[in-house]
Amino acid sequence: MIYNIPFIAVVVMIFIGLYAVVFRRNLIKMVIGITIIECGVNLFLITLGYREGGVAPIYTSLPKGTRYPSEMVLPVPQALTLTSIVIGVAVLALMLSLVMHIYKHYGTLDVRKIRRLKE
Amino acid sequence: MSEMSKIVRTISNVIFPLITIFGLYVIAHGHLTPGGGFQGGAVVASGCIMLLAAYGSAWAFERIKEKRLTAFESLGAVWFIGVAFLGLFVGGIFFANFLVGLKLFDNFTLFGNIPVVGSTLADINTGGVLPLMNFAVGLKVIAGLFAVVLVMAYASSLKEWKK
Amino acid sequence: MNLLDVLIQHSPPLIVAVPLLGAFLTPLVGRINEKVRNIFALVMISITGFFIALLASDVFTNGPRVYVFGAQNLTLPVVRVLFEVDSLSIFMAIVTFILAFVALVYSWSFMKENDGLDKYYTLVLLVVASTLGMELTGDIFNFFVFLEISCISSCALIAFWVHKGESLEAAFKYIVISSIGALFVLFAVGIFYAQYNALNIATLANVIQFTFLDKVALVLLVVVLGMKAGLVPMHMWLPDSYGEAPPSVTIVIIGATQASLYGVFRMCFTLYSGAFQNITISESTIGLIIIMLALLTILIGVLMALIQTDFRRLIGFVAVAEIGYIFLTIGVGLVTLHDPDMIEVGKTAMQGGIFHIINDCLDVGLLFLVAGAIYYATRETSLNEMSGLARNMRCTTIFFLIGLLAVSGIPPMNGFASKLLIYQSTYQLNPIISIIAILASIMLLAIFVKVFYSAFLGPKISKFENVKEVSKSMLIGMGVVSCIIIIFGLFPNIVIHYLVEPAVNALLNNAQYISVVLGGV
Amino acid sequence: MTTRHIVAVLVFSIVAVFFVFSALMIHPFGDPGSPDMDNHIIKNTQTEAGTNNGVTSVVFDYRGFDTLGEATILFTAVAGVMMIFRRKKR
Repeated sequence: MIYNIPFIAVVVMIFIGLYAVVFRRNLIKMVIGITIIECGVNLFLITLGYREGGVAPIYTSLPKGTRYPSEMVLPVPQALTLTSIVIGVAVLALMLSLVMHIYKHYGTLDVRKIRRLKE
Repeated sequence: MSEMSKIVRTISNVIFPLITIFGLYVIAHGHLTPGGGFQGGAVVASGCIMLLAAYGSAWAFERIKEKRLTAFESLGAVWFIGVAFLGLFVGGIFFANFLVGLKLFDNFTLFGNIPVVGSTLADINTGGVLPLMNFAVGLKVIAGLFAVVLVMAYASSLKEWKK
Repeated sequence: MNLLDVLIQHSPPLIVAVPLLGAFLTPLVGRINEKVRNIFALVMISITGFFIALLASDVFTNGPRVYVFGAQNLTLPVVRVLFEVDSLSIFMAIVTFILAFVALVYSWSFMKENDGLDKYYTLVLLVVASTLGMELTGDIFNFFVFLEISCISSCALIAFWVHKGESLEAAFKYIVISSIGALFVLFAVGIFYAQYNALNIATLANVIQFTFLDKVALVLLVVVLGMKAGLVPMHMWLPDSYGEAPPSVTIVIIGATQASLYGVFRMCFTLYSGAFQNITISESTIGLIIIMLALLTILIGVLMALIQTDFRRLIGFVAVAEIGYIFLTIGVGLVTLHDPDMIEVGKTAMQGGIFHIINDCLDVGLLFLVAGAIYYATRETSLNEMSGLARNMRCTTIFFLIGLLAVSGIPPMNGFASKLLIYQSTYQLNPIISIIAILASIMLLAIFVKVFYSAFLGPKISKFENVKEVSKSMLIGMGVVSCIIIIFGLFPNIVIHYLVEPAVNALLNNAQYISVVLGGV
Repeated sequence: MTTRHIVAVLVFSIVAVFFVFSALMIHPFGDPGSPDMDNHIIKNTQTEAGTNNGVTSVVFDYRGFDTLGEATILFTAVAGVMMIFRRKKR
């Protein structure tokens, strides 16, 4: 149980992000919230792949006496995280450019003042 | 974004080549050391963005247009998918790593050496199509990230945005 | 091995790679000439359609087909990404192809006056490629990647008319909801990876055990994919984005939405099939919850459509209601399929649901195209302002009538055939469900008759004196969809026998899906 | 605090409890058991992909198609941003 603290940290990060998205009224803060959720999920993937005392799965100048595969961390979660990070950057770029345009149109970043599409 | 002070501009001039070289190293050694196309590309792109921040967006926009950058990005993407298609035509399957162990002429291999199993020293002539894909992705990331930031910076400095 | 075999063998990756290549090349081709670019996009989609047809002819006769990326042979454990194409996947691919083709033909003259069309065609091709990828993939992380591509490119397309504040708002809403949703899909993928150390759907389906973590993952997947498809209570983005996107794009985004629905089908009936095996009718909580939500979706969609004054938002809410019918069949399937007495009911429901996917796409798509045509001719979207359009736009009126009859399930059209199957199966489960469904359908008819009367009939207005019929490419686009609707309506038996039944059988034959990959291991 | 807020907080905490429980039920941190897929990759990366770097071999070889999707996402985002910031033709 005590060893699962990293996973608890993941959940905490996801919910901090969700809090920002649900309860904050500022568009930029919502974007920050989404980024925090994404960081939480990335952290989740990385922590899944950790093997105690493991080194990176790279054979170039491996420390002497390393047994593989039992002393290397798992490579797949790292690759998934890499993909997920790039996706996060792409989403962030698009969201920020939308926020810039919304600010140009409405002159405010407050969600309550922007909403035109109701019902 | 307007121009920053002379100190900032000079220092960014000095650091920019170092950042670029480091980023290109990360791209080129992606198949040997931690790193790869995305990471190295992000390093080089952030170097470019540093110049943009130091000199202001108008300066940068005079020298490079975002259209050229997007063309480079398209080129990177086509290169990447082209390598995948080459796998189909040469190796017989989509995304095949057809260069591993492939002897082109007498003994010349293009990234085709197979490393000795176990801990080895770095041999840059390994990895098959992986280095080619790293280059493609690196080109893509440099052009793409820089283009995004360039366009955003330029748009926010236009008069119509300031009310 | 002749050429045709080779082409069929390599068509799964090419179906995705060809539109991707087209998307990457469009900015470069667009520098030459506008006309060349439009033709280029159409050619790319047509090549994709050719490969889809080839693969369909093979899959419908010889069963599922696996394509491993980067290796000739499949090795165990499955480490590589692979595409697994069964009849359901290829059925969805056909739907996507029809929608994409119509959208590109329709865009030719509809989008002519806009600028930034290079990016427009790029993004349309990207939506199509990602939708096809979601439908063909056999790898759950790959599914997530394509889900993200489809959400980013759809979001950019929704914001295409950047000078309108509403479309920016709709796009922002869409990307917030769908990116959070996609992150939770990634979380579910992480849960699977943590437990079984596999990312392949067939491998996972073979070993899944329905532990607590699996239940959490199932809820996450169904909630997120339901949200992407427009299930109440997470439906609010759908009418906004359907209503504010350019109508030529809406029809492509409908395809992406249906791919999320396909995801729900795949997750519930393939991935979790082994886990659901021992659950009896009283215990299948998730099925009952889905039925409840589906009924709510139908009712809220119809009731909200009643009070709309904007034409395209109205159709958006109708689309929500139509999605409800498909979710209803998913719920009925989950409740009944593992009960030996009720299995026939479940099969009928699934047939209705899968047939309704294609009908929903075509009907709602046709209505959006008509709304787009009216917008093109009059620059008007509010129903209160329209009147007497039938005099000047005869063809459009006919297409609207066809769409109206089809969407409300009136006999000669295709909507009737699938809705009848849905009514039949739900009646056997519980008559109240089918009564609600029928009532909602009648209300849909009432709504559209009202729209037809106020917009197309009614007195002439001087403002619309000079309104002309829309140009040829738009008429061709609408005509193609109407033809398919009428053909499907006249010969539903043939469609069900040759397209729908294989898809349903492939979906329910879980063992085959697994054994094609794992080879009887 | 309106009723809407209270409902939101309630839903929020229920979902949070489920997430915390699932975090506790995942295998202990640092002990993924015997991961067949990853061990296969670590053993075969030098012979099959011909590279020393296990992560790169996953990114570009074993799961290369995902990376194509990822590159596509970046392309899509850039195309989208360019489209949103497009300027009118003169």
